[in-house]
Amino acid sequence: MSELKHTALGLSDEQVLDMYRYMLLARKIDERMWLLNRAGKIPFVISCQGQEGIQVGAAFALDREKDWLCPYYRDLGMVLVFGQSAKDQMLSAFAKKEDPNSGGRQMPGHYGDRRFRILTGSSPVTTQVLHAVGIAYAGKLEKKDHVVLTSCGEGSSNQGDWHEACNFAGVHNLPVIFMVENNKYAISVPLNKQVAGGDVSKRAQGYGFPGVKVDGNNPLEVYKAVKEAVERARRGEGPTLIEAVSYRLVPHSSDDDDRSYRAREEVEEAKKNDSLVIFRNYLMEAGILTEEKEQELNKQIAREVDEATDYAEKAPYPDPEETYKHVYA
Amino acid sequence: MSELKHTALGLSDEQVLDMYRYMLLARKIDERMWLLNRAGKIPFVISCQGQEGIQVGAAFALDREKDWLCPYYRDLGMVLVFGQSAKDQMLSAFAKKEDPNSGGRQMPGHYGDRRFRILTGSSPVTTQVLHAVGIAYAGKLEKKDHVVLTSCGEGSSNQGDWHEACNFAGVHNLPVIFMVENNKYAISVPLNKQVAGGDVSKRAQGYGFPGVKVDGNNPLEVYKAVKEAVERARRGEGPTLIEAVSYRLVPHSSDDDDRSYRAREEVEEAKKNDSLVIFRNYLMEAGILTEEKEQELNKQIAREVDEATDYAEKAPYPDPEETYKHVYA
Amino acid sequence: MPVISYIDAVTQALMEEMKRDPRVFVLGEDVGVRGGVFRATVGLIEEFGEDRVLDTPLTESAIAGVAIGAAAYGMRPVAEMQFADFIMPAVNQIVSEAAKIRYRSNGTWSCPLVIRAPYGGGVHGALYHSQSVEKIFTGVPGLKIVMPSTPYDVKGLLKSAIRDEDPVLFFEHKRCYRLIKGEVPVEDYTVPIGKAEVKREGTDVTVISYGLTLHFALQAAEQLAKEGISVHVLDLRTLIPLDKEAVLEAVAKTGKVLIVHEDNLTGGFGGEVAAVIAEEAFFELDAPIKRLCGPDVPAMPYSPPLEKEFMLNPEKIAKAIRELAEF
Amino acid sequence: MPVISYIDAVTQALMEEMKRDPRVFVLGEDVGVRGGVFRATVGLIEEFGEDRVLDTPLTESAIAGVAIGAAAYGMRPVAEMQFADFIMPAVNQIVSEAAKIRYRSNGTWSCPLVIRAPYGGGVHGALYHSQSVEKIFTGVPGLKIVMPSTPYDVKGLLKSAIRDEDPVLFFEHKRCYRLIKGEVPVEDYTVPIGKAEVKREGTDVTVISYGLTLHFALQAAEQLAKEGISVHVLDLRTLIPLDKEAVLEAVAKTGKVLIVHEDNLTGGFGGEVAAVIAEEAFFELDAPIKRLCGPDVPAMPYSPPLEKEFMLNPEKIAKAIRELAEF
Ligand SMILES: Cc1ncc(C[n+]2csc(CCOP(=O)(O)OP(=O)(O)O)c2C)c(N)n1
Ligand SMILES: Cc1ncc(C[n+]2csc(CCOP(=O)(O)OP(=O)(O)O)c2C)c(N)n1
Ligand SMILES: [Mg+2]
Ligand SMILES: [Mg+2]
Repeated sequence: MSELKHTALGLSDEQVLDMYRYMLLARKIDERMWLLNRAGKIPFVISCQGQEGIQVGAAFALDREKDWLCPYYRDLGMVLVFGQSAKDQMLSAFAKKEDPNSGGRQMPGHYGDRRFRILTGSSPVTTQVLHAVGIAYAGKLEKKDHVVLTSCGEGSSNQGDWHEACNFAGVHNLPVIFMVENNKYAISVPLNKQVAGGDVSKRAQGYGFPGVKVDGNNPLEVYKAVKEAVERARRGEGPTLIEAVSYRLVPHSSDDDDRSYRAREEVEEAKKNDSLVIFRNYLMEAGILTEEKEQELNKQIAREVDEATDYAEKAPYPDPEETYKHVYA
Repeated sequence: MSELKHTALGLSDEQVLDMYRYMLLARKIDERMWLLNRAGKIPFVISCQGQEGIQVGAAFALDREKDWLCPYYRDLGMVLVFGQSAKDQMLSAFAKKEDPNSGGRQMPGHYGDRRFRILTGSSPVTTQVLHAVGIAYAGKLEKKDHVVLTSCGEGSSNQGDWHEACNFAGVHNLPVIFMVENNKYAISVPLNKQVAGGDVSKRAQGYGFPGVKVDGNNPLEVYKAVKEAVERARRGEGPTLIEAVSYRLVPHSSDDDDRSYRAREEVEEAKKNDSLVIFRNYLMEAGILTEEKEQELNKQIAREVDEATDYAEKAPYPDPEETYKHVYA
Repeated sequence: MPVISYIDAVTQALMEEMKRDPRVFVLGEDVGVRGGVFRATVGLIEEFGEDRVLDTPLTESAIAGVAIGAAAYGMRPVAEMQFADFIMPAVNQIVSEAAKIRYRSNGTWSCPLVIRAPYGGGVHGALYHSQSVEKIFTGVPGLKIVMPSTPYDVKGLLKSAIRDEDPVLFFEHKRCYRLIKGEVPVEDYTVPIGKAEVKREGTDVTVISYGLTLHFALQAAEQLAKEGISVHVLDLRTLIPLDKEAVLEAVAKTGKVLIVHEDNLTGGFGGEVAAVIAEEAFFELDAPIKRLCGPDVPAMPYSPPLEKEFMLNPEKIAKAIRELAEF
Repeated sequence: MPVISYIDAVTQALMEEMKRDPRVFVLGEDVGVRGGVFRATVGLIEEFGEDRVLDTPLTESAIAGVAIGAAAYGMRPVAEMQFADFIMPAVNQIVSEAAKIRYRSNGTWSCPLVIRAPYGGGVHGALYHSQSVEKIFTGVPGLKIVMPSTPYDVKGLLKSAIRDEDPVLFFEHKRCYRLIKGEVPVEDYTVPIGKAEVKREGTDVTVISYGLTLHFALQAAEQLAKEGISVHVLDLRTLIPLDKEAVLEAVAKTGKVLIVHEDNLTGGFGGEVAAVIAEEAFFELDAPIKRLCGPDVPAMPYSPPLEKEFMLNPEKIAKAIRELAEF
């Protein structure tokens, strides 16, 4: 975990423990969803596994009372920090009426929550990156000082909308943080067939704002980069691009089988750098996490996930007539 | 005209004189079109004025027997070098049946000519940039060694398609030259409201290939940059981005009035750096062009333009029934 | 009432709505300093400053996408596509995002956005400055589509569009901009979205149209009146939601229907109108439902004889009406 | 004849055409090493190598645009859009470029390109993995649009599409991929683009459909036969160019028409079919022309009760046929 210490970043022991709790919660919800999927109880899962360090590190650097998120489908860690619960996730996974994102209309991972300023998202990748710029521009018009963080995968950052968004935000010096979660694959397509030059972060130079590349397996490094970006944005200095590098530890989704395109050894190797392992070790070494505290945490989270699953499984579906609602105001 | 000498670039006196002739021809055709438009004889003009140095410099660096062009609407200089004639231009301006680009179906400036490997173009900007990548990819599949040059304005380079094209060509290391003709305006919108960071050429770094910025008023500098790019491409080293900086000397098109958005002084100042003026001086100083030769050249070109205008004006329109042809094979 | 042009009605509506509601702002290519390439936004930047009259980079997907983000946040963006033909790069943002935000969020988010775009031909615009693009969007639930024909309707409907809680595509026929003039009240008024209007009463043949061809139909009707044929003319004004009631009523008036639009025939909106009639007013019909539309070619060519061949005009419409009347 | 699945018919057609013509190559997201997320391109990379079975970056506009460039050059690209829903970023390239290249160049350039895309719902795909998108393109002259329902037609039509000189959108219903099986010859054959096919002969009611709902219609017809109602079922197979002759013939068979598609009703292709009938077969009709389509909501929701509500099925179709039969 390098030299970087949380205290040097102004984070208390409590805060880093809280970060770890969110990372673990995200992981455990995600793991449960796979189990539910394999048991035939939910039709689909798309995973955050491997990217929790990025998501929680980033979200902690934002102001959860006023900043905005335009996340993508893997950002479970982020939306949890911003306020969504395990129950919310399970309601969405089971497609139940009470799902706060969409009332069961969208697949899991399609976040959207007015309560927490998480803009409603869709499946076509990268569209949200422009929405983030729009929310930032609205803030400028209304003289608000919110920052907007938007994220997508490294494959998705090749979409035209990403370029147009970076350019627009650059021209108008808007408080947007472009986060690219580089997990080395876009479904089966590896980085070298996806991103010319291999460095997403370098693309920022072409828009006249800073681009940084950070170790996404280290939540503190992500926190630091996002914190700096937030401060720049809040000072009116404009956008920042952050490429956070990690690895997608599981198949693309529950419909995918990744054995056809990547070696098991590669995946096993990546697991050693799993942000959860790394951060746990750091907290252990720093004496902030102990075996005892960990057991307690695991128990607490297991209960939370159990209860959420139970609740969601029993919760009612939307009525068929709901199909016709909310087309127009 | 800096230190750069044509002989150092391997260009003969004859060749540079020929370059000048093409530049002048382009200018004169263009000027004639404005006259025809103001006289109510043709409905529309879109101009190359100010960009002849870029276009002719670039085209001379390509192999006119095998390379491909996916140009944009201002590239009159380029298509002339590749083989189109003054008559072709006038047939297009008058929307006559014989227009080789479109049989009078498209506005002038919408080039497309099988004879010279100039791909048919449209009005929505930047679409051609992806076509260029496709032609380069086809060359790879067929083991041809053609290079494809595609161009667009600096405003147009902000379109999503441009990013996707650069990325695609970068990933596959394709022989494409992305030329951006930066004439400082996109209709009324100046560079600083258009291109974040102000430097299109820097964007190449984000795709892992070279990006260079050249003085577009100096055809030799453009020639040099394109020549190098062609050599790289032919060696299999992939794409190059070239930003050639000049100035749009006239309104955006015959429908525009640029007085509402830029000062006359700025335009007058820019005229001093007109590539035609600069290159003429260079050739004069080098003793390649003389007053006498110039007179001869002017006369020759005037005749060419006159004859072309005459011919085109008298040429027949397409028959109304042509409207229904060529929808499908 | 003062008489103003179709395009002035656009400008007035924008001006008044921006004064009324500070959340309204306009964005697009050349809309600021230049006042728009057609001058629809002229005078706005002087009045409201460059932040609310925003010259964007040349990127339609961004214009739509940024506007969508701002609308979801709570603003009232009015985006301009310089030509309707250039809305295509923004289709993903419009169809996948704007149209679906309310539905996909179970009504918790909305997208009160207006996209204005000049469309249509007859202006030597050639293939890419003449197209009618409504057919790309008429099948996309979640969008409203407005296509007015008179200055009165332009102003009243644009105001309604800006005040609407959902995304509205507002298509302005560019040939009408300076050609069509009409009376427009000085006081604030709106015209409701989703309501067609009978623009001429008649008893022999019903013409259903919108935009420039609506005027051609009225001219044809005028001519035919002299020949003893009485034409009923319905202006749809809004395509989506379609005013079915008005359509069915107009059909019942004469039992003979001609649907006219400049957009090409196959897959055009006229098909939808015909289908509604064939299902819901079948027994009112005394003749086959006719459509008179642009030809099924990719777009309008530049060369004058071809453009003329492509465009409808009062004569072509009169001929079609005569045929129906004689049926 | 061997019995194969709908998706295997896709794979076979690609394999055979790539063998036949070295200019044919496929490109798209995950089409190479992974063999496509639905496995439609499985085995191709092993056979033809990664240059001819190209895993592209995640950029639909580039997939279309690069394919267009290659097609204009003289290749025969077959591009895959991973889901039809994700064709939207490529609309500009398809509508402004592919569809217009021949026309705008006065026939000197062409664009022999196929774009394949899985569409349709009933697979828990939610809003963005269930859409029918044909309506976005059916009004765009210059494109051909093919939507087969059986493995035989899939293989024969995909071959025709690849051999066609113009751009073809080839939409494959993803629910049919493994559900629908059928006999397919081993020998090379093609099915012509632009020809509908009667899939069942009948005398009381005509159903016109395509894709998955065609199968539902056949099931409904089977059921109704037991009730004494004889249903004539026409499979359009190609939407553009529409086989009008076959449509009019099918109408004449019974005088009562039900048009069925999964795409939503308003602005859907059924409107065009109804309009053609209302104009050209008016006097053959014994009843109003009925359409039974997906509801006018932005897309199909995820939650099972809502998805079920959205989807058509044999029962809903049987009910509509019964009503028409009793008319
Ligand atoms: C416009 C669009 N095209 C295709 C898809 C299908 N798709 C979903 S996720 C994905 C890969 C995304 O890769 P990346 O951006 O690297 O994000 P990751 O999933 O690796 O986090 C693809 C191709 C889509 N959702 N949207
Ligand atoms: C997609 C699209 N949007 C808008 C337009 C209208 N338009 C034509 S040229 C132009 C400005 C182009 O500026 P730039 O790219 O700098 O090229 P320049 O004309 O300056 O050479 C605009 C907005 C268009 N042709 N295509
Ligand atoms: Mg990835
Ligand atoms: Mg420019």
